[in-house]
Amino acid sequence: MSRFILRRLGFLTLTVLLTSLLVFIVTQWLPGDVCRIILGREAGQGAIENCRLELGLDQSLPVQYLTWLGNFLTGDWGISFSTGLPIYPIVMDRLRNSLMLTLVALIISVPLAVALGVAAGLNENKPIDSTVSVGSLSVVGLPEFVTGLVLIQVFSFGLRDLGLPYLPANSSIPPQSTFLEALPMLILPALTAMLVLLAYISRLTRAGVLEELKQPYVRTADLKGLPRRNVIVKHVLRNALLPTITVIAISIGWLISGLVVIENVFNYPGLGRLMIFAIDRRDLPLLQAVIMVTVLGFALANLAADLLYGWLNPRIRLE
Amino acid sequence: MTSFPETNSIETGAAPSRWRRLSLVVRKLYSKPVTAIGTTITVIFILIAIFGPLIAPYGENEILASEARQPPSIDHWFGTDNLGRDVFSRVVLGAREILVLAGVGTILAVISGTIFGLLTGYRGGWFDEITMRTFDSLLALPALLLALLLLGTVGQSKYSILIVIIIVYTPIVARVVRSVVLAIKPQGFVEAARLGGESQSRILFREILPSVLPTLSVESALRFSYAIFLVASLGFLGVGVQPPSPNWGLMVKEARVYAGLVPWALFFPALAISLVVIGVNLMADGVKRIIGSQGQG
Amino acid sequence: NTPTPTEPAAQGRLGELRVAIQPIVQTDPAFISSDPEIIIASSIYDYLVDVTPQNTIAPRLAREWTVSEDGKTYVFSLVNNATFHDDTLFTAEDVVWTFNRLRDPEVDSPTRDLYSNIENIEATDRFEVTFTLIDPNPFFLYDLSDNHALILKADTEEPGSDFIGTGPFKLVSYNPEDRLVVEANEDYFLPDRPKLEGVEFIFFNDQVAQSEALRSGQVDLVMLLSADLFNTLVGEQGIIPLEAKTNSFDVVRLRADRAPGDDPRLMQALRLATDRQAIFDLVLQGYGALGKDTPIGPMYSQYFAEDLQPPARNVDAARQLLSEAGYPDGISLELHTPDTGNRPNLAVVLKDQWADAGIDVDVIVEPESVYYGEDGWLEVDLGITGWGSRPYPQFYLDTMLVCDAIWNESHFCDAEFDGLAGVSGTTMNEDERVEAYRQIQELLIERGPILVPYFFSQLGAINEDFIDFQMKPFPGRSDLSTVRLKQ
Amino acid sequence: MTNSSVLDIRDLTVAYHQDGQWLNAVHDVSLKIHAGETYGLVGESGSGKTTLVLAAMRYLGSGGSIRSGEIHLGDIDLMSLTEEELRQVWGRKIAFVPQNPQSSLNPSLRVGEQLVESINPQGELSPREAEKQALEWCAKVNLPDPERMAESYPHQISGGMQQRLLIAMALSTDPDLLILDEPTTNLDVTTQVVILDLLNDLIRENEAGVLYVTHNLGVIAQICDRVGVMYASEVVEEAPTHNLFSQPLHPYTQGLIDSIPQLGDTRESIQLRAISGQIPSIGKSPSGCVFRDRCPVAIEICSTRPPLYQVGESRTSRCHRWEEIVNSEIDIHQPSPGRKPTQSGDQDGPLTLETNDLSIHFPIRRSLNEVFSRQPSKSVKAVNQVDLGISPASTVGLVGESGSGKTTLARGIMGLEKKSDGSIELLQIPLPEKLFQRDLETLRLMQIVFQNPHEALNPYLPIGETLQRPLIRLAGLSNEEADIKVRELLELVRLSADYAGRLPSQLSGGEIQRVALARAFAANPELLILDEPISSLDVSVQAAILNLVNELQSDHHNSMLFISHDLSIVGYLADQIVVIYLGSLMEITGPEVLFQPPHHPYTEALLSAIPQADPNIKSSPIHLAGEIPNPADLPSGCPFHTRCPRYLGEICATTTPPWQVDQKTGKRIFCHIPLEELVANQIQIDISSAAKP
Ligand SMILES: Nc1ncnc2c1ncn2[C@@H]1O[C@H](COP(=O)(O)OP(=O)(O)OP(=O)(O)O)[C@@H](O)[C@H]1O
Ligand SMILES: Nc1ncnc2c1ncn2[C@@H]1O[C@H](COP(=O)(O)OP(=O)(O)OP(=O)(O)O)[C@@H](O)[C@H]1O
Ligand SMILES: [Mg+2]
Ligand SMILES: [Mg+2]
Repeated sequence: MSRFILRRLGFLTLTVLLTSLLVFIVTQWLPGDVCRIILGREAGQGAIENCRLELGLDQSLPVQYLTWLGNFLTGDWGISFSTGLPIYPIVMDRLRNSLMLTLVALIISVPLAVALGVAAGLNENKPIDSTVSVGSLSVVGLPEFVTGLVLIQVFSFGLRDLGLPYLPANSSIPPQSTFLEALPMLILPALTAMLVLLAYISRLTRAGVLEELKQPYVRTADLKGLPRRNVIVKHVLRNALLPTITVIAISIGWLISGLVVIENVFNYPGLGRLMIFAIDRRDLPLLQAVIMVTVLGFALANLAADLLYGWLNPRIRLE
Repeated sequence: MTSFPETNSIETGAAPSRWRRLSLVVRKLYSKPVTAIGTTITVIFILIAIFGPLIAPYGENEILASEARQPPSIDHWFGTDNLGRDVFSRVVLGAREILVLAGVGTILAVISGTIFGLLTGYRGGWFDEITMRTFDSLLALPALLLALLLLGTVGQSKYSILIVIIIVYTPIVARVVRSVVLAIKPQGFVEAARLGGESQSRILFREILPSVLPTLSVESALRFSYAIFLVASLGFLGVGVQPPSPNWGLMVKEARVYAGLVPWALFFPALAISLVVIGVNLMADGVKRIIGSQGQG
Repeated sequence: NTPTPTEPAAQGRLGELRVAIQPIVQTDPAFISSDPEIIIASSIYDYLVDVTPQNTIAPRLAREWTVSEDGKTYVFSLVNNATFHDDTLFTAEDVVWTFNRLRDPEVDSPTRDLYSNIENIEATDRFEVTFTLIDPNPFFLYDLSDNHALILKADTEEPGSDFIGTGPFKLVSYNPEDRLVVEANEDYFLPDRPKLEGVEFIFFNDQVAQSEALRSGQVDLVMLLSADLFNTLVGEQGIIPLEAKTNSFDVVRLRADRAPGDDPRLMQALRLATDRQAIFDLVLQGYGALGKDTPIGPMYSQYFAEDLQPPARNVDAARQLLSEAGYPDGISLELHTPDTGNRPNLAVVLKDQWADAGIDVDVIVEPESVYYGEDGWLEVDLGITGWGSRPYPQFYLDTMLVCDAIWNESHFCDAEFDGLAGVSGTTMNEDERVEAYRQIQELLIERGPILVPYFFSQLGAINEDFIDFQMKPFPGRSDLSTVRLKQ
Repeated sequence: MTNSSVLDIRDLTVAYHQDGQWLNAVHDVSLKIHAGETYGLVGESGSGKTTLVLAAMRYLGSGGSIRSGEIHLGDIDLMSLTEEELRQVWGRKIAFVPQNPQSSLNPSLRVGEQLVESINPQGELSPREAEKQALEWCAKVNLPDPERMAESYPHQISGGMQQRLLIAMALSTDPDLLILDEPTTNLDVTTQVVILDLLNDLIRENEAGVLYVTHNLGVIAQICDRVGVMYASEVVEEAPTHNLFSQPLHPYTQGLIDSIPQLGDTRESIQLRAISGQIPSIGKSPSGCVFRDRCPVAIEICSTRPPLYQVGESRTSRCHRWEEIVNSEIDIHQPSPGRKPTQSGDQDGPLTLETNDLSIHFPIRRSLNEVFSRQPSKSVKAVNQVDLGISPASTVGLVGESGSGKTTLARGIMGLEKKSDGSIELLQIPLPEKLFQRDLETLRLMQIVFQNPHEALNPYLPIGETLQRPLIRLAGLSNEEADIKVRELLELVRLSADYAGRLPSQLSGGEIQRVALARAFAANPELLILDEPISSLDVSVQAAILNLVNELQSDHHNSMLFISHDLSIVGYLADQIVVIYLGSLMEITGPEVLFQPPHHPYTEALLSAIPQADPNIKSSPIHLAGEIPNPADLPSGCPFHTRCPRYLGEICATTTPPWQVDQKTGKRIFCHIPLEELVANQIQIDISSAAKP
């Protein structure tokens, strides 16, 4: 087990390093110059040169990369080029926001998705199954910007126009807001993210249940004379939900950073939006930091998924 | 010799012809209403993509200055937008771009992913390790962000979107293919081919590839629907497409601004995106079922 | 009942104004350029002199001033009760330091050129500053009110992140790309101001999200709205739409120094193929004024030549000109435009209109940061550029159209034009200037390299709970210290 | 209704819904089992055995349905019960032991918990009491260390243990009826004897009726009182075990008995008679007698459906001609294959294949911890110092239990596995180690047929192309020549030319294996390795393949390495038998002296464990203690010493045994025990071959 974790951590480090290198190279090709962007189109060439000097952009690329990497690894995430502020607190703040959104999305979607998936799986080809299947297939295909717009129209302006209590259309939560303060503003973006997740997880759960129902051990359990409920809960679900757990853990990675569109539609200050900001501003150290956090989060979520899977699934443990 | 037991086969006759197989697939697609609906939607959109210019009453950027912001009517089925362009025509004409971009992108990504997957899965070793780690790092970035980053670097054009789709989806396809290859590689027929002195390319493309195809076709259908999604999302974020392109995502982005007054300009392109993605999804699901049942049979 | 300066105005302060704006990049006043950057900076810092919405000069940190006979010496007496946010007193030294920095070649701020005419800046008293010019400059006070000319404390080390000004508001927190919060400066030197407890600038990448936030009551003020978005807010309950007529315009320009633009007939053809009224209706939806292919708009009522008209749309004539210029089968061009404002819409409408005349353009929209950042806007043949409102028109001529202008994007070089612009820019005689501007307008309509289809209004909207907000033509210069909560 | 019957099935018809129609998988079957009786149900794969027993419990998977008939369990009319009531019957009155132990246990529940569940399905007992009973049951089925066992997950214990657990689960409910569906099919013979013994004891104790399903006639002969023979969804014959074997009254039963070689049969002594054709898939049975197509004595009347003829007190048969059979008026044996393979060719001369000290070890990766603590790297020692020689045109049979290294050895020879030590010579030329280093000519000289027919052929290539490739690549033929040769090859393996256009999925398992054989022969190799080519095939098909192999070899004079876990098959086919255990060879012997002592103690155990399809031979199998050791931790000295019933002492555990050669039989035995001592203590194995016609 420890070997497994070590090995995975090794790969994880490798992946993260590769990603940082990749991003570094790609950003070198990005047109637009960070100093020009910082100083505006009216600034003179001299100011631009000063700025480049100050940011260390005059050094050779490998030096720039290694300097950054060295600093990053020693915990010095540096100063954001475009804002001149220390990167670490900015990124951590956004990470916190992203995690809050993730949490809400998961809390709403996972139980519901699992319940729907199980219900559909246990009633294969019955109306409830078809409804869940078609419903989830339809939702999974809807771009977030469409669902987001619809949800805003319905739950924000729709309810408001009816004179009912309504949800905020906008989710720009103040910095350092506590979870409870942020909660009302988290609901709509979480709901948008959730729809996709819901569909995905419920389909997976359904497939898992169907797959396990076919397994001979279910027959063994049935023929022991166990009550049907026991068979389902203790035997079928235990195994059927294993892949679901993995997917949930992985989707945490996705939720943390993949919500660019949702964050834009709702103006939610998450990591995804920060990353776009950094790309737009050619703010390399900020971009790198955000990407490192994202990739690490993603990789750790994956690792956690695997560990959880291994923990819940005794068959894995031997390896 | 004659006394040797004669064998009679389970089924007689040669393998069914391509056309019969195709018609069989079509029939199976239409055997379940949901899949039938999905397939129909997809086919309709493909037809629209092909014959769009014949269907659309106006040009994609034909501005009728005096008829801006009109609600749906006989003349303008989906109304007109803020610049006086016929929304119906734009939606119809937009089908081609989005389907071609997503389709060609998917095909190219599937091809390159397949080649990578076959090679890494079959050869293993360092080549596999390095390629897969690189792909891992690509996959660790959310697809949309990767797309944005790449679009920034390769420039904002349709062709960049193709490149982005290829780069974003190649690792995913490669992984899927690789896992199938890994499962097939130890099977007797692959080893028999090796023992038969077959060349590597023949083993990869003639022996292994066919077994990958079913999984690949499901994956391709799925990728296609995600590619549509991606192209639309990029359009919505306003990257990779240039106005006045009737990219549905771009139309949604533009119409969102004045949706309060001209909701139809937002509604119809959004509906088109949703419909085509749902259609392709439902069909992909059907393809998966058909191939799944063949696998068992 | 004018309150004395010493009277604490605290009890009158009420409420927090939440302003939705685009994210900012630059916080050093010497380099700020966008409206959001400027409105934030001008809330924290103060100008020496300010411009009113009517384009007149108003005192700020300078209480009053005198100009010498020869127009070369300006003496400003400063307020004596202004303090910086760190409680140090504001003095003439701060002004000297600030303006020296703004013209320091080391710093190379955009204002360096603007202030190159200053010979000397001197603190002639603790609260008096004297500027000496090399040549007389009729617009010098306007120059001093330049966006960048916010007074910093002398010897500020980190102008980008110290946020120590004399302005009506003090920085509370800055979260890049998320929000910037300021609170009332209790010791502001202007009596009874600010009237708010604080302002929260919330950054939005997305315009629609801004207006939705306004509609759902999550922000109070939105500026820089597009006409489309503005229209959806008109009539919305509890929201007051704001329109400010300005001299902001989008310019479509063709490089005149190389083919195909070196043949002026091509530019003429483009003009003839353009239906300005249709553009005005579709793109601006009436919020603004028709343009006449010159940067001098109706806002400058004293200079604007109302009777001059560019030729009306004539597609046949355009075709004719094209074919004379050697393009009998039409011509294909790339039309570059940044992705902001009405520019993409303008490009799209132009594409349609010009197509009638056989001019086929490919619209290429680039993110503003890239378009301006890579200097593409100075390079491309055919491009659209947005120009903000300025209090006087000379600025446009000097920076955009004279032969050696730093942003001569059309690479236009016309001796006659340069002569006229030289006159209008230096003469102290107003009539002479009016005449020069008139000739300039005639010249540009006849053979200029630019097409100015419209001047656009600045549009915004505010929650009806807040009153006394006056949006300026350059919206970033709007003064938030006057805004108060309705009781 | 006789009240002594525990199960009484009458006129049961069960069907599956397929492609819109109901297809009978069980047709009109009646059977009755009395308390204390063991009833055997035998038949080929697909004949409907599992369907029948599941239906007997009213537990049918999706798509299955009981169309008509009655099922009585003692006094209970099963057909009238609701699902809730059925659950009261399951696990109390009926218990079921499934075929595949691995997948029949929940992989993520500890086995103890699963056992507790069946002891206490509705939670009547206190958890503590249930646990106590569970441990008792573990002990009853001879599971070592019950406490530890109960804590294990299914994958952590061997297949034999899993099966014992399932049996414990079934018996712990004290059922009236115990149903076992092929409980030993996937186990090794040595494990099988343990399980069968256990069953025998427990059944006797419990007085339950037993329904035992298998396709292994040997097992039936050893443990059943009465037998039903199932074919194509019908029970075609039913008889007391003894009668069935002495005189089958249905040609199908006779075919089954004739299809498999018995211990002691050799290819010189007997020819196998395969049943022609193959079992129809459901819904495709011919009208009338379902066996008509394959029957050697079918006549006109057979196109009408035969009733279930009552033959005397206790026998029934569904053959119209049963009376003629009883009176021996007709011969119901399948026709004998036309040609008796002649052992020809020159078996002398240089060896075709020779391995010296061949070892194949799979390294196990060490954990970082182990690397730091300097633990030596370990490996799975799959094959150890094997010296093997195959003479020209002769067949060497390699037998061993699952995991003994047979496949690894074969793959090592073919170059598919890297050897760790030793040498391999083909025609006295050392073989390059890696596959890609071998030239086409070398590749041509050796071919292999894999165990699993479904993996052996590319499912997406037409048979013709599969056969063409080695002809083009290895034999260097042109496309046209290859086409012609493909037809010849198909003919050679008795397939018609139109098979060239088919895909493997359109072939039955037996046909696929023929194609695989044809491919192996295509380039006419010197050495052919057959890795358990028949073990996954039905008995009736096995015989045909074995005959074909024999015939091809005698025509082509190839050398052959035939791998199997079944001594009777190897004994039948080979010129020399090699017994392997834990990667080491134990004994090398000729088939004719296989039964003569001395035996290696392991061979002795293997021989005794084979259930013989003759109820007259009461075998006394030797039980091997414990489990096969982990090949990563090979026992020192003699690898077999940990389980050896004739363990000598110290020396076995410390010293590698010598190869002893018995002068009389020519056997070579890898053992410390002096041969004389072995001869003295070992008794001749009772074989039935003499009794056969
Ligand atoms: N769920 C099902 N749906 C459709 N057909 C089925 C189903 N289960 C079994 N069959 C078919 O019914 C026939 C009898 O199957 P069954 O499993 O009872 O045979 P069996 O004698 O137990 O075979 P084996 O020895 O392989 O276990 C086969 O042809 C099989 O393909
Ligand atoms: N690639 C491998 N890596 C590690 N161990 C292996 C590998 N292949 C086989 N083994 C181990 O080597 C031993 C011998 O396996 P092998 O497959 O040769 O046995 P076998 O006699 O063919 O068994 P069976 O009758 O089940 O086919 C087993 O313990 C197996 O687990
Ligand atoms: Mg069965
Ligand atoms: Mg094997």
